[in-house]
Amino acid sequence: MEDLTMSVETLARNADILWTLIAAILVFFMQAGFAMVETGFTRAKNAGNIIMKNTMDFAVGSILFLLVGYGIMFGDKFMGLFGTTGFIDPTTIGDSYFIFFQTVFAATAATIVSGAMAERTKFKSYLIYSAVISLIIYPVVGAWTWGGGWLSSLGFHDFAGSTVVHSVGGWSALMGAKILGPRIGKFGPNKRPNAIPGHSLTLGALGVFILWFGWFGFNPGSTVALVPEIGDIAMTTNLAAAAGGCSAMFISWFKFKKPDVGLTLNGVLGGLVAITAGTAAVSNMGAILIGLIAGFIIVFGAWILENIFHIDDPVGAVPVHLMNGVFGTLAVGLFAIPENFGGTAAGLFYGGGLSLLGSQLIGVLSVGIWTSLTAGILFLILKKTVGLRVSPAEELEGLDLREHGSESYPDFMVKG
Amino acid sequence: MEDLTMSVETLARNADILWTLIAAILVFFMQAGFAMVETGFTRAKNAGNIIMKNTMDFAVGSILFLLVGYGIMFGDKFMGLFGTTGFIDPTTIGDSYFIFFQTVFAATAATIVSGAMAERTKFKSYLIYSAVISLIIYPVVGAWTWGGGWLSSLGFHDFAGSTVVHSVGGWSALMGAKILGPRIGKFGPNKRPNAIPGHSLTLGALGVFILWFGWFGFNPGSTVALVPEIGDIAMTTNLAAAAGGCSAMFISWFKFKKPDVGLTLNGVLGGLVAITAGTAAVSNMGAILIGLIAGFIIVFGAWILENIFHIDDPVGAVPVHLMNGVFGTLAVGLFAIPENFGGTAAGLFYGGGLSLLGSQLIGVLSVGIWTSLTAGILFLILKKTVGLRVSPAEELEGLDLREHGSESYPDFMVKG
Amino acid sequence: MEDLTMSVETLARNADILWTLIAAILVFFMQAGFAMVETGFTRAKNAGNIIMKNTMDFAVGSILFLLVGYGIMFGDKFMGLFGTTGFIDPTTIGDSYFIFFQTVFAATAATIVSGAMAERTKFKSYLIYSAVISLIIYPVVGAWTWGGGWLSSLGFHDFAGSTVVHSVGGWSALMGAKILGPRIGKFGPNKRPNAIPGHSLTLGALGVFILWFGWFGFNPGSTVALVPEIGDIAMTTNLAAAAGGCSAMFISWFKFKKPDVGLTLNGVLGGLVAITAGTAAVSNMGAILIGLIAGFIIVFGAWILENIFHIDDPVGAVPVHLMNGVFGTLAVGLFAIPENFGGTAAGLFYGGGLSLLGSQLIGVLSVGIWTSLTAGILFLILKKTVGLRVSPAEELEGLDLREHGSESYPDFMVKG
Amino acid sequence: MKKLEIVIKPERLELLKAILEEADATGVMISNVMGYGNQKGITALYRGTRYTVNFLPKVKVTTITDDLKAEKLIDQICSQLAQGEAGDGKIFVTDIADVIRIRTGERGDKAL
Amino acid sequence: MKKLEIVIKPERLELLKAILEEADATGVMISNVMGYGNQKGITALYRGTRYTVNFLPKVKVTTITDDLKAEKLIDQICSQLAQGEAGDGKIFVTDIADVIRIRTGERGDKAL
Amino acid sequence: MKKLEIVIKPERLELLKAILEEADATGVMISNVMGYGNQKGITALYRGTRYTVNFLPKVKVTTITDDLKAEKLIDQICSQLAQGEAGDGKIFVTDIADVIRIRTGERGDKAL
Ligand SMILES: Nc1ncnc2c1ncn2[C@@H]1O[C@H](COP(=O)(O)OP(=O)(O)O)[C@@H](O)[C@H]1O
Ligand SMILES: Nc1ncnc2c1ncn2[C@@H]1O[C@H](COP(=O)(O)OP(=O)(O)O)[C@@H](O)[C@H]1O
Ligand SMILES: Nc1ncnc2c1ncn2[C@@H]1O[C@H](COP(=O)(O)OP(=O)(O)O)[C@@H](O)[C@H]1O
Repeated sequence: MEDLTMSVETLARNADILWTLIAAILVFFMQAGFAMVETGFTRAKNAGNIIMKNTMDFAVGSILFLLVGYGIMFGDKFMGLFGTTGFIDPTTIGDSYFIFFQTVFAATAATIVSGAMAERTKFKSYLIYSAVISLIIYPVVGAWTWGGGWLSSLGFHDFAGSTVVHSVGGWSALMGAKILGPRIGKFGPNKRPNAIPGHSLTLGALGVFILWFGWFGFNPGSTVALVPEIGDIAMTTNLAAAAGGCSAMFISWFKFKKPDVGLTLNGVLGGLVAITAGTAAVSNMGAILIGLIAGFIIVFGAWILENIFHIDDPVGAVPVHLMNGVFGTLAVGLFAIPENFGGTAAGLFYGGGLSLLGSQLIGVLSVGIWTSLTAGILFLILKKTVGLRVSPAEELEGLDLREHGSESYPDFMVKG
Repeated sequence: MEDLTMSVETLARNADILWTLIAAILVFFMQAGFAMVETGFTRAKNAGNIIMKNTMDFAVGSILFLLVGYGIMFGDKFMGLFGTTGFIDPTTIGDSYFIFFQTVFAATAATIVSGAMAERTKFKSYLIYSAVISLIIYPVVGAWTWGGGWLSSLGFHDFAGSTVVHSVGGWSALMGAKILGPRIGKFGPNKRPNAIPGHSLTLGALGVFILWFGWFGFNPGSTVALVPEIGDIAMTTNLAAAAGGCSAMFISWFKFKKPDVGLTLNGVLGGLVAITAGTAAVSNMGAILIGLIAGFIIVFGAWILENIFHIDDPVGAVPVHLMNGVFGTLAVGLFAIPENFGGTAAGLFYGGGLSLLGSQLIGVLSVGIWTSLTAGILFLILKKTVGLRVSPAEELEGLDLREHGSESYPDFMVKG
Repeated sequence: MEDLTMSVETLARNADILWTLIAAILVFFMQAGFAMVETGFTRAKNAGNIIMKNTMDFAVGSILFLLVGYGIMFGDKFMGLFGTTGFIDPTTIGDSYFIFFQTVFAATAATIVSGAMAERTKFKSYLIYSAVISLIIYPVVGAWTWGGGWLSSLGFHDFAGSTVVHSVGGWSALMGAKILGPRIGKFGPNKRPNAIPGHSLTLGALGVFILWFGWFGFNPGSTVALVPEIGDIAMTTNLAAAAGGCSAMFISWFKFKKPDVGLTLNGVLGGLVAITAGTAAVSNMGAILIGLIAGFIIVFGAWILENIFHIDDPVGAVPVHLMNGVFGTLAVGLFAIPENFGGTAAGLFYGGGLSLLGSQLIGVLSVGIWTSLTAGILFLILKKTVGLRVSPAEELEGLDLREHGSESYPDFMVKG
Repeated sequence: MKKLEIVIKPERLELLKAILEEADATGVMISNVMGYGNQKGITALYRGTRYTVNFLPKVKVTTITDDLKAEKLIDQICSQLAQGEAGDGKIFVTDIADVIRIRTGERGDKAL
Repeated sequence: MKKLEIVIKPERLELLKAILEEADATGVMISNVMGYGNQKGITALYRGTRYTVNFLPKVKVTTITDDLKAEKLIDQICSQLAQGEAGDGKIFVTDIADVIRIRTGERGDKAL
Repeated sequence: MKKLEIVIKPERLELLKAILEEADATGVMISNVMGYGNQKGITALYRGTRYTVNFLPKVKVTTITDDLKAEKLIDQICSQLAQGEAGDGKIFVTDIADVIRIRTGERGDKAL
């Protein structure tokens, strides 16, 4: 009898590990999605460079997060601010399957930036940035929240990482794109933005589908346990993505007279980012609403970024990950249903008043300040030292040839 | 002891959910496969348009199937014909994981059509079509069969959807392609077909591999429960695909003197569609035979469609999904082994006589009539109202530029 | 009580099946990865041909491994050398889920060769080769090891197949590339190698990500059971890949003054191959070290192959699969920790002396001799009979047009 | 000898090929160009930013013939390819000083 | 009539377009070429094997104009496009024997 | 000054490059064309429907040189590139009215 109990417990535990591992594998595959989206939405002459950045931030990040990041995030906390144990060999404080799961999440935060800084950033500086975000910037935010730090004690709810993962990537992307300045030719006289179309819509779309696929690990997997609610979470995830695509498409159709392919695809991603915080706490209807708003944010966010702030974000990382990361986190304060699996307080629309919304706001702000400060300082230091940007000649000829000595499509006639 | 029994039951149930959810995620990814196959096998100037159609039929379909389709399919039946409950919020009549699983199946049926109608269909009309198939056409067929309606009472066996999913998509594809007419330049004088090669065999092949991969969710996942037979089902699925590829290759080699890449890839898909109905009911040898015939159907079906019926189906959706959907369904009546997991009556070759074959035929016919009628009427209405087809000038210049104002490969020299 | 015990046992068994099947599906998807890597790293004029080879070796191999290969590998052994039962219908000696798992592994070994022999091998001869490797060459090696044959009795440890799968593919690749000779134009006067860049770095990179993704089935799935250690195995797998990418990048940067994209991507693959044997037996630190060395082997191995041996291996299959397969197998003898899941003796660095290293060496050598002999004889026979290589004219014009009558990118201007 | 450079819309290429074959043109070179003439460009959209694709894809077909055949070809093309729309295309005629067949070293008309 | 073939770096195309539009060029053909002139090629790397990309991507812009406009255009281009670096490009001038507008059959200057 | 347009098979490009470099050609433009000459096209297959790829990929190498060097080049090319097969290619020679180096505004022979 005791034996039986034990073997049932083992089985249950193994099932948790199984699901978490599968989810982690799906999240890993999002790296391929990011690589395809970012390369598809930029020019052919920089394709190899983007590929390298996406590969190397994951490779470097995987090792550094193991050695240092995981300890900062999950080690014994110093005043709820950061961990202080488990360095070098984190298996002393956590199980491998869980460390692996956390590694692929950390890598997602890191990889977001390359898109916003694409087509003009020095490879060497990008490597340094990506080391720092995996070593410190992301793990500290993780420590505050999922690591049991001060934000989690406040009741801040971010189930799968609208803030912890996506807004951290998004804030860094914003600071990077701002400090770097726009690509040559992006803004004409009077700062009128010019379109610089990406070189392969099909690869971009493939990337979006891969990300969507991986998100079914990202969100439902964040239960880190086999519970029946993974089905509900998959539903809200999918509905928000679908609604994000629909609203971005219809709004772009209305605003520009034509249904825009790029914005629609970004709308899907926006919906996914926005649902990530509340995915376990909202209803299907809530998810659809969140997705619809997310699509709206994509279209107008991208427009404002270019036309008001004159910031050049080649792949739309800021509207997708930052704006919708912030929105999604706040949306929990509006749409959360207490009896749902997420187990939060009720949101504003479900009679919970402003209290949950308040903690969400604190989370958004504190993470925003921390990330933009540290990332900003990092990029400024890089600018003064190694240099952040390639020379104009290198930029015009393409980073592939100059930074890597490689051509991505040597068999095809590629336009300048 | 009771506790233990309960926790074992919970665990077993969670394991069912886990498997079904993973299978659903794999089936979701087939959307990426369809997008790649359809874009790879059509011209570069329409790549963005195909991408949009594939993205939007899934996005729109996901929401409408939730609100209406699921209720029609699984709600309390009216005379075994269609469901009448569970609208708007189907979680009242089903679990989320199962609704999600059904959603991705519905989306598969919907997305098949875009390939057959590629390179000439108005985007707006395609959106309307895709709404209607997710709202009504597919759910009604689903109600008859998997929803427990009249066909299932007859003993009709379609394990994973050769008829329910693929032939529904296939019949709609046939009606659409017929009513739409061929692409400009497809048929020369005397209706001699011209080849209009697709713009990227590599993307097309990638799509086929993704579909094959997703099919391991489609077929084994249709157990909707964790049973040991998922292994057997994976085997028959894989063998039929492999055999389909082999036979299409050898037949094309024999017939055209060269092993044709496009037909071989379609042969794989044909094998997958054909095995889908009987995947749990046939032996490995049965699966290989079904695959071999499927490859034959691909080569000759495509030929007949073009040369006898003069129908222009750019990606071969009709031979793949319709012809092999029908064949696969009937093949159950030939190859079914009663003791297998599917739990059908025996097929003709296993001493079961013509009875199972009879019910299969009724299923094929009734679904064929329903789908081609409703889809046909829908397309005719669209033709008379919004218009089904873009103008010749738009078609010649490409749907990307005219319908979406976008270029898919702006960095490359694209031939007219 | 007995019922309960039974249902727990069933559940545990089903969970094993579930995990093994999912892992097999992931490994299946590696076929897409191979197809993309091989096509991306070769020229556009041969893209369709490479696709066909990758599709058909899997299709043909799936069927032949079922009918014959599995029996040779897992049937009752004749003197520990090869199996003699279970032909035609291996379900008599094994479960379907396990046969399927073994099938996708066999296909991996088979598919490695096409890359090394790309751009000049006759399609017909490739088909014959791929039949023979699935029928005999690979299954015999499998019989010696995983099938319980003589090598496994020696204490030879190859958890997921650095030797059994990758070096078998790698030795065949080496023999093939050697006997075939280099592509026209590969070596200039004085045998100075010329670069023949691949036609799409983005597809190549996508392939690498897909392989990395699939490897999480390949290695952790080789437990063939749901055990908690799958998490640890995923960790070592990922770390070695990451370290392989890092070291290949830094070494190429140092050696060639620029971080090379192709070598970095190959470095990732090298790390994956190298960790495969010891993935369950080494620590995280061990995995990182193995990966770092693997990256080194990639850069120098590729250089030596071209510059010293003048062998033309278009995609780097020999450094990736052969050299790192051998290294990874030997590395077990260095880094194995006895208390780990793999359950080996201790490696040299953990106080185990040279005994494990000895058995590993015997394994490497015996498999190397068997494979290079049989594959070599096979290729020589093919050369004398059907012919191994296309004519120079066919090679110059491209295998797509001449062997398949197809163009892979008809809408784009493709350079000669 | 004259060189005719015929610039047309890609979709008319098949027709032009037929004309050339019928006229027994001894050789032809086809290349893609982006053209701008009387036919206006169109506005494209990328992530909500408008840009003008003011150059439309055109096909340039070049053939070198003797002067007589050149005139006949021009007539044929004008009569068969004119649809009366902007974008029907143009023919540019240049004198050719010499032609050499590499295989044989033949020059002038014999090399055509 | 003169044919100007203007070979420049791809990134200068926008500027050249503006010059041509201002000068009221009646039509233009753009094509990609790989060029080799005073500007040296660069060394690329593939899997550790060096190779020379000694041909750099260039854009060839062809316009046919009357002789007067041709001279003006040449002046404009030289003054606005010269940066004083190797690689600024060249203009090749050829005499055009005739131009035909396919739509109408008009020939010579009228067809421009 | 003469413009040589040399049309050859892509695989012979490396050899031609060497000839041009040796002859000290001051510049070169390479572009892809689809060609049709004495060499016959081949039949391709798409999903079982045959179609003729009657245009084969060719490379067009254009170089502008003074008249003297042009003659030498033609000789060199004919002697080194002729394999005696259909498809060896052709050279088209045109007179060039003028050449301008954009960087300096130099014209004529000096601009070469
Ligand atoms: N003067 C010119 N110089 C260079 N190319 C020209 C000129 N005029 C026309 N073209 C080319 O010919 C193509 C067809 O000319 P277009 O003006 O569209 O014909 P149409 O006069 O019948 O409308 C243009 O797209 C352009 O590429
Ligand atoms: N003699 C020539 N024949 C053919 N093309 C030439 C010649 N000279 C220059 N070109 C083309 O013009 C381009 C620009 O010439 P380049 O020599 O770079 O300009 P610059 O003399 O200002 O440095 C070259 O890349 C080449 O394609
Ligand atoms: N009269 C011509 N006008 C235009 N292009 C031509 C002409 N003759 C040959 N060419 C071009 O030159 C290429 C090589 O000519 P080809 O006839 O194959 O050479 P050969 O005469 O040695 O067989 C052809 O593919 C074609 O593109």
